[in-house]
Amino acid sequence: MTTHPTETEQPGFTAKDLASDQDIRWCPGCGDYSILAQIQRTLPTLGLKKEDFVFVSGIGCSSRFPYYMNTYGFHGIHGRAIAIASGLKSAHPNLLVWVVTGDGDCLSIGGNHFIHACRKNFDINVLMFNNRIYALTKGQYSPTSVYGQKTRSTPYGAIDHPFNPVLLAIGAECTFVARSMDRDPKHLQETIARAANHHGMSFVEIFQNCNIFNDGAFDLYTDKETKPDHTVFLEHGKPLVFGKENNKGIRLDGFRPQVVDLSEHSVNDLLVFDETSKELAFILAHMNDTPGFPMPFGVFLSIERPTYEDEMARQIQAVIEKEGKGDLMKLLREGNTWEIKEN
Amino acid sequence: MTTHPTETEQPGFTAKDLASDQDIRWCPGCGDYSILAQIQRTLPTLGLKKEDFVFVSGIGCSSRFPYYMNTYGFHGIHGRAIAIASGLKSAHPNLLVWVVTGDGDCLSIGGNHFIHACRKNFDINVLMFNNRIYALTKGQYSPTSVYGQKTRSTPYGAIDHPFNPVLLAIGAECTFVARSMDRDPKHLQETIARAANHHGMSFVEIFQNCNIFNDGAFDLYTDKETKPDHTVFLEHGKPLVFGKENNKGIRLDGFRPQVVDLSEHSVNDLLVFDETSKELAFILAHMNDTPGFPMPFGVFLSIERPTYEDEMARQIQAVIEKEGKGDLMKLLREGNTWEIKEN
Amino acid sequence: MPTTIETADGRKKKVVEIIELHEATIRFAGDSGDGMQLTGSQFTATTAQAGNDLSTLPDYPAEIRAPSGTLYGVSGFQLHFSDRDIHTPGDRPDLLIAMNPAALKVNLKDLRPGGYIIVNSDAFDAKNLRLAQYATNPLEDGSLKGYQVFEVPITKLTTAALEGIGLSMKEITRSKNFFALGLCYWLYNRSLEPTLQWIAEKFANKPLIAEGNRRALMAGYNFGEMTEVFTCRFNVKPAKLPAGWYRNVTGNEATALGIIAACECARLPGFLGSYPITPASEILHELSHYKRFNFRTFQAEDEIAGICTAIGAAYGGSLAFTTTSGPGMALKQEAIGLAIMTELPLVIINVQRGGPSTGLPTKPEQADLFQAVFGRNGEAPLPVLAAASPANCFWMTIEAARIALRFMTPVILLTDGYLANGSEPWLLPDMEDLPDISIPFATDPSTFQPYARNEDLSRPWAVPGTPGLEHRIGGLEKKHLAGTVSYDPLNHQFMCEMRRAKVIKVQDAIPDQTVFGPETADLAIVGWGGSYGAIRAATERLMEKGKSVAHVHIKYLHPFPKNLESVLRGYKKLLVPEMNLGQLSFLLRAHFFIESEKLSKVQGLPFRPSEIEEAAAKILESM
Amino acid sequence: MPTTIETADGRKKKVVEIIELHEATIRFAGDSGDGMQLTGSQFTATTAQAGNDLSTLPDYPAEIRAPSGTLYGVSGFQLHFSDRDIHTPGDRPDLLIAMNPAALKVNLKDLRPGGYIIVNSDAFDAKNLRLAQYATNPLEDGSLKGYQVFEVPITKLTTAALEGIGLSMKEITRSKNFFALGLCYWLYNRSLEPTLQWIAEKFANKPLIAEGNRRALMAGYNFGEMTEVFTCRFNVKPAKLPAGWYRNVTGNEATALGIIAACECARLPGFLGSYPITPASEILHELSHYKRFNFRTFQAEDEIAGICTAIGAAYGGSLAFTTTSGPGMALKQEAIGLAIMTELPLVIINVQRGGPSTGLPTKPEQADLFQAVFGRNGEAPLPVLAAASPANCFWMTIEAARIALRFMTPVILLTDGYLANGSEPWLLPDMEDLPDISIPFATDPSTFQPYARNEDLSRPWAVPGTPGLEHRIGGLEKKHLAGTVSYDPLNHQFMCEMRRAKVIKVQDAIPDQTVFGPETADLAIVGWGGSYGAIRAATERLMEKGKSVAHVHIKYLHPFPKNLESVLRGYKKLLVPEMNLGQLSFLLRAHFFIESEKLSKVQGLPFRPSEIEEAAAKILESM
Ligand SMILES: Cc1ncc(C[n+]2csc(CCOP(=O)(O)OP(=O)(O)O)c2C)c(N)n1
Ligand SMILES: Cc1ncc(C[n+]2csc(CCOP(=O)(O)OP(=O)(O)O)c2C)c(N)n1
Ligand code: SF4
Ligand code: SF4
Ligand SMILES: [Mg+2]
Ligand SMILES: [Mg+2]
Repeated sequence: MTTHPTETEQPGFTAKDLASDQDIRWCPGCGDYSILAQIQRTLPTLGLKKEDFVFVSGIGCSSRFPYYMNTYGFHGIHGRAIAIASGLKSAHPNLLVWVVTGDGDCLSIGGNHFIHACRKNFDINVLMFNNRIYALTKGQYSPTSVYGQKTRSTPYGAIDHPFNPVLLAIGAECTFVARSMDRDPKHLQETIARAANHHGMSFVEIFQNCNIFNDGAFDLYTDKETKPDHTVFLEHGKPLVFGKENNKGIRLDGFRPQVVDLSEHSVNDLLVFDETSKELAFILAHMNDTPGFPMPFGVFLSIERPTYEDEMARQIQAVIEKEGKGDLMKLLREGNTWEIKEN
Repeated sequence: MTTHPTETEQPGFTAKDLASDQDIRWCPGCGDYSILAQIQRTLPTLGLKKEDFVFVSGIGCSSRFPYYMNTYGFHGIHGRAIAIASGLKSAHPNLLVWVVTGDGDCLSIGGNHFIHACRKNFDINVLMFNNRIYALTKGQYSPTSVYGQKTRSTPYGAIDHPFNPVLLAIGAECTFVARSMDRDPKHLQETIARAANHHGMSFVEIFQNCNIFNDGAFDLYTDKETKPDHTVFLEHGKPLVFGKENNKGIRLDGFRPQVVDLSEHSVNDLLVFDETSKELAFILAHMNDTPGFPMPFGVFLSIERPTYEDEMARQIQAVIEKEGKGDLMKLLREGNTWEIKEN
Repeated sequence: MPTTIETADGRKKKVVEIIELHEATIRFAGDSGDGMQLTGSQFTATTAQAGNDLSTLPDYPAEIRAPSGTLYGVSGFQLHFSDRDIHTPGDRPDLLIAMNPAALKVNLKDLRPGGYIIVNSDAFDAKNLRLAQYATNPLEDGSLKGYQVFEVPITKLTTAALEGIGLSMKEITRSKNFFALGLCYWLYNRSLEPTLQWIAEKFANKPLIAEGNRRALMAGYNFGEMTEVFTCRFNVKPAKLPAGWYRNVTGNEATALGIIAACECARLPGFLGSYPITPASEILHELSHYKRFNFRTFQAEDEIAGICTAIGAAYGGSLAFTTTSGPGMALKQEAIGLAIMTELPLVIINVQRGGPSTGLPTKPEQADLFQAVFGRNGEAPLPVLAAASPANCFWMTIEAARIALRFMTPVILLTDGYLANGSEPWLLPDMEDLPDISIPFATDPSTFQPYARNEDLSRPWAVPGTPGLEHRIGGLEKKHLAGTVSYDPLNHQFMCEMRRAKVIKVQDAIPDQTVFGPETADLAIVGWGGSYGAIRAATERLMEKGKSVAHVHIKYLHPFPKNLESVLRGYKKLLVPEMNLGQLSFLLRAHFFIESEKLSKVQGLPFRPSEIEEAAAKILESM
Repeated sequence: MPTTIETADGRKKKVVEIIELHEATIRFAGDSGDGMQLTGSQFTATTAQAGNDLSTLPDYPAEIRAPSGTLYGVSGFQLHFSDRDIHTPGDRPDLLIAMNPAALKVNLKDLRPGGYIIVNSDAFDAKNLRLAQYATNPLEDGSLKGYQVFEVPITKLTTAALEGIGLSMKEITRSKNFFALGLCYWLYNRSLEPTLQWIAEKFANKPLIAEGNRRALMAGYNFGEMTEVFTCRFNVKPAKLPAGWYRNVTGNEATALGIIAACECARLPGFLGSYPITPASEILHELSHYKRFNFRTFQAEDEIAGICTAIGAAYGGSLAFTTTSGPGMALKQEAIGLAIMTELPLVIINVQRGGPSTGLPTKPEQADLFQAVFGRNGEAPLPVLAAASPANCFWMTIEAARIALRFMTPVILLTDGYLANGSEPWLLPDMEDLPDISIPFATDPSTFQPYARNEDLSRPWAVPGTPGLEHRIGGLEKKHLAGTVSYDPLNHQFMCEMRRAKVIKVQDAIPDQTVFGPETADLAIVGWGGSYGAIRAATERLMEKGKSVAHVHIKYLHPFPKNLESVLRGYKKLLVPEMNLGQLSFLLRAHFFIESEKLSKVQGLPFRPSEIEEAAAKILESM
């Protein structure tokens, strides 16, 4: 989201103003609460007007999100949030359009709208709460559920190879791709702010614990004990260091990443992250398919490409400049017309 | 497609036997004719039975394909060919299921089924005739139309960033991804045979000239004059050489490809292609986004992963072995039952 | 009139009157976390084994885990049992068990005047009262006058009973539903045995939990036995049900079992392509357990893929199904048209819920009849069936499959959220009760024509892999016999009429419309789907009162049974209760020129028999 | 009776009788590559400027470019013109121009007995005869007896005329349609001027081609003038049409123009979310040219995205549209439900084509009426309108937008492939002829309630970006006034009834049903949509014959106009011709208990007036 006509110095609202009067009906302990809180904390810092924010969602636990925000909100139908948001943004480019969606809503039934929005590059921010389960419908496996996962629809274990949402977004040519998690409020706030400031579609995969139907799915990355060794945080221009004692790093052997021990290697050997490289984003996005590699978080990719609504407006502007503003009566009389006289 | 129960030494049919009794109704000069011919030539060489082939399609000029094949055929509805084929293959794994689809059918309305089939890895062969246009509906732009393309629905030029179908397939984790063209019969035959022999989903993007609505879209790659300098053919284990005099090559600088002049560089410096590397496939797939790079053809990626229908059958088998074959009367009487006596 | 007597060993023992009842309706209500569904289903199982006829209805909150104590977090389970044949989960409960103030608040309005209320008085603290939006404590402010209220400190009593056995406080509190259950067993004179056995099996690996639950159950029972709180107990004798083996089934379970049974009856491998949606998901869940039947469940990426994979499977020779609810049904309509044009057998099951749009997703409604009959482009007829009760879902599923196969056509079966989650005892069929619904595949190349028709106007089913039958099908208009693409104007008209004729021909293959009650009378109450039970109960009550009334329940909604019109003409007036704004009533007008009184209830709640009874009585009075 | 006279300069000149006609119908037919659509539209333009009333119908093959000479590659264009008000492209052509044997074969059956045939005799070679599946040459085997056949070696004559001007043989042959056109101009006594001017403009940059076409045109005209082949010429005088400026429009053009006009009338930016589909795509094409009107066209990835983007745009304060045809309509239904629940203004245009499924994709049908009225989950009512003629599409589009805005509701407008591609002269409106359909946005936080209602039962439209009106909408049931989510049973019933009441209230905002002809009569022919012209023509013919008959054409199909029932009751019998199996007739039965005779034509072809006339005459006779 870029500089905006209604941008002001003092937004005049706080996180508290963003709470709606609706009781929040997520399960106690649900990761969604933290995400809501981080978003409510981040928005007032952006310097934009409250009435310009619109939260559009599909259907799912996550998609109840708009009800809890005292902004404009549209709780759509399952899978179609991005399509609704795309139309809204195309028609009304001044709005600050956010999509809140789930792994099922976004990647299962909504997969087509997702990949097309990626390539068309609307300036919308898509926050996908990934709990690797269909929660609202009480626990079926989702396109991000892991192989073998036992759920209500896979009592003998899921046999699908899951999507890697970051990989899919990159393959669909999204211009901003990031990953964060419910349990790291600071990182999540930063990532949301980055997404908001990106001019073009931002896709943020947010690991979210569903403590009812898929509890602990991300413990490896969120538990104090295991987090340091199993996560790596991507920062533009910085070498990839991780581990409990910051003792490990990632270097590239050609195009293949390797985990190295910093007691044996210098930091200078490490891969210095560049968020403008599609190749690097791709290489790191599925690095953790291989055992021993950490899960990357942060902004994988951030590149510039004209947004769809800008192009649309530009084209309209150019035509009006060239052909003049449309005149309905002239339009009706275009081409072959003839007059019949009073007789 | 892997060894098959009905495989025989003598398939007992020829290309001619594959022609159906329907008049072919593509426009004279359409690239679809060549593709039809290459497929009819290739199938008899696979050593499989004619009655086991099924061609499933959606809607589009390309999707008329099944009518012209004297095999089982299902002309589905727009965008749903892959879903129909997935169900058919899941339920009847012995069949040799082919999907013929267009850039609109597969990537626009059918995009969701496409990406899910990629990850689920059904053993089906998806041949996407890419003419970068909606031809059957008389010339609207498609998700692969180039930026700025003037079509009936974009009289002022398309403003979309198109999909790179190979990239999308890789991002969706397809196990076999290739590109060929209507005007290179030999390469097309080879590619089709490779796809057929791959166990898992094969995706082949076939550049196809629509001489009515998008004539010459691929001339750069098909014209004798320009082809050598603008194409590079990927072959597993071979260095990437191209150019009119085989005088150019591609090498990697880290993860970034470079075009080099072979008068200055040795072939040994060149990138040796490895079709089992996702990273390499990704790097090469969008290499030609940068001016000066050739368009790659051939098999970008060929890796092994269990197919969906095999997993499905395996799971059923395992359950039957463990629990015994199902007994309906027992099933009905599972759980809490009670008897009411004659009274 | 309880009195105490001294027992031989000197202890005091209550003497309590046992009141014989024909039927009883009780509702367990509490927080989502209070285990009310479990309590209800245990009471159900015990009651079923005691030989009563019964009917149940769970009522979940829309939220997965609503914050505890809130009004929208209340979970309920209603059970109606009787010594006679019954049809609904009961009009208004006689007894309400309310585990907290919110449960009381939400459910009180349904209780019959003078009904019993057992509350967990421990839960009526300031916080819970506030969450339940009670300004004053209803136990104290006199607002429960008119009911018989029993305040039982269930939490404290459970805690006391389980003290010291080594469970955490949280675990102990969790057991309090067993206390309530035990108390109810005492009150309705039921045996503890089935539940004790269930606890032993269920918690075999968690002996401490098992012991806790056992003690809580006993404590509840003994509380009834020992204290002087209750003035009487109730007894409902076994019903005179047909002899045989029974189980309790919900509609969704019965549908899933019907699908497996249909595959057996058709001697075909089965396939389900589906996308989860409330309240249809359980059918997918159930079926995903039945791999030993070589049944393939495919959870698709969306509803469109759900039906398209099923169409692919049908083309490949499987007996294919797709299950969904309203919004998903809308998404499937284009593909249903393809199944109609390709004339492939397919069963589409729509477990209706409250609409339009997302509507009331967890609540039942019957508003998809129009969508089922009319909701596609072009002239696209297909048979539409509806199940009438939870167990009937089993039979109607087999019926749908039978018609789909015999007529090579997609068939829509409508159930709803009320049937799906409600349960009733089901007299289990034996193998010989099940029909043979198999049909032959085409195999003979010398006679094969893809769109030739048999006497049912049905075309042959030629499965890929069959040598010599290679042919092409698809969504373009098909030439009669040859099945090739045809743009011929007269062929199109012929085929449109043929497809319609084929569906109308289903009339020859379905049973005549039956009637409950007299064939001519002042009034017939005409229904379809899940309101069967309420209508039947209302009809019986009216009959008992000597009214001239009958019940006509339509299970075949398109085409209607051949004799339906003449059946309906047997009555002076018709009353059509529907959980919509009058869809069946509209169809009856259009088809038969028959006027009927509408009784529309679109509240996300099933009909109560009394609502129907009243509406009928009013009509009868005005005649 | 042609004779030749000698002119002053000694040349021979024909004297040819000129026959005055009231009307004429001609059909140009040839290979897809023969340019028949161009020929037809040129004749149309010239005829329009000559002041005739007219109606046209193109008939394309389903294939883009079918192999030349084949039967399925034949392309046709029919034109009916008259000195009176006419309504259809004509029953049966008086003249057929057949550029090859296939064109003759395909079209002959439609020609009126004794009609004229002009054939390009050069094209009747062995190969073309075989491709057209003629065993013998129809020009020689006597099979054309009963017609007046003129064999003209059009190819040779064109070649001769263009020789030496520097065009390739291929280019020369391409001009032969201009020869045919010139000949027809001569035959119908039309001026060459308009076409000469068009050629000059169109080929301004290709002077050689322009010259070739000009010469071919002149050669054709002169051929008529000079040879003795033709025995007479025809003249059709100008019609007495209302004064004003006219243009010719197809239904799709008129729809696109109506969309632009509606946006102007509403003073709102316009948005179209659409996915291409035959025969609706041209609306998208047209609108994508109108960027100077700040109109946004969005070609979506599928129909669902098409409507969902439109819903998003409507939410954002645009006047939003989505266009499609049958199968695409089916896909949009779930989202239509969302628009109903969120009560956003939206116009959904379904250009109907032959179904079910892919059906006959390039042919018209009227079989989506059920789908429009009933095709969604839940109780999901919305207004349904249908356009009656190509130019009427303009007005009905504005009507649909007007109702959508005033009632904050999605509205379905039905047109069909026949209207979409057919054309008629259109008396162009002036700005003051257009209605003001604008409505105010909500802006006042002190009074705003998202689901408050005005006297039309319509809710306020509050566009994001408006300070202080932040609120949430969505597909779950909404609480009356507040618009928050509500699971309250009685609120649901209230809202379901409210949504229905709102749609019925549209009756107050639409014109009463009008009648052509007497208000009471023996028979009314009742129609809807594109069969308007055929019904009107049939009615006029019957009236001329003194029959007691009227035409009732329904443009508002849901809700029906308030007075429709009483209008219909004015007639002893009703005949309902429909290009489906009786959908309107079904609705009339259900709504009004009125029986009607069905006349069903599902052949991918529009009605001929004579078909309706015959059916009506039969009924009248039997009375
Ligand atoms: C058309 C349609 N199909 C299916 C559903 C049922 N449904 C609602 S939410 C959901 C999945 C939710 O999963 P996800 O998007 O991951 O959200 P979560 O609940 O996990 O946050 C499904 C299948 C629906 N509401 N509409
Ligand atoms: C549901 C639906 N939407 C739209 C259409 C119209 N339609 C048919 S084919 C097609 C696009 C074809 O493009 P492509 O797949 O690239 O095939 P091509 O004709 O170029 O071979 C469209 C939009 C349809 N038949 N069904
Ligand atoms: S079910 Fe899971 S995702 Fe949904 S609210 Fe509860 S914890 Fe959160
Ligand atoms: S329109 Fe194009 S793609 Fe279609 S048949 Fe003709 S040349 Fe081929
Ligand atoms: Mg989820
Ligand atoms: Mg294409």
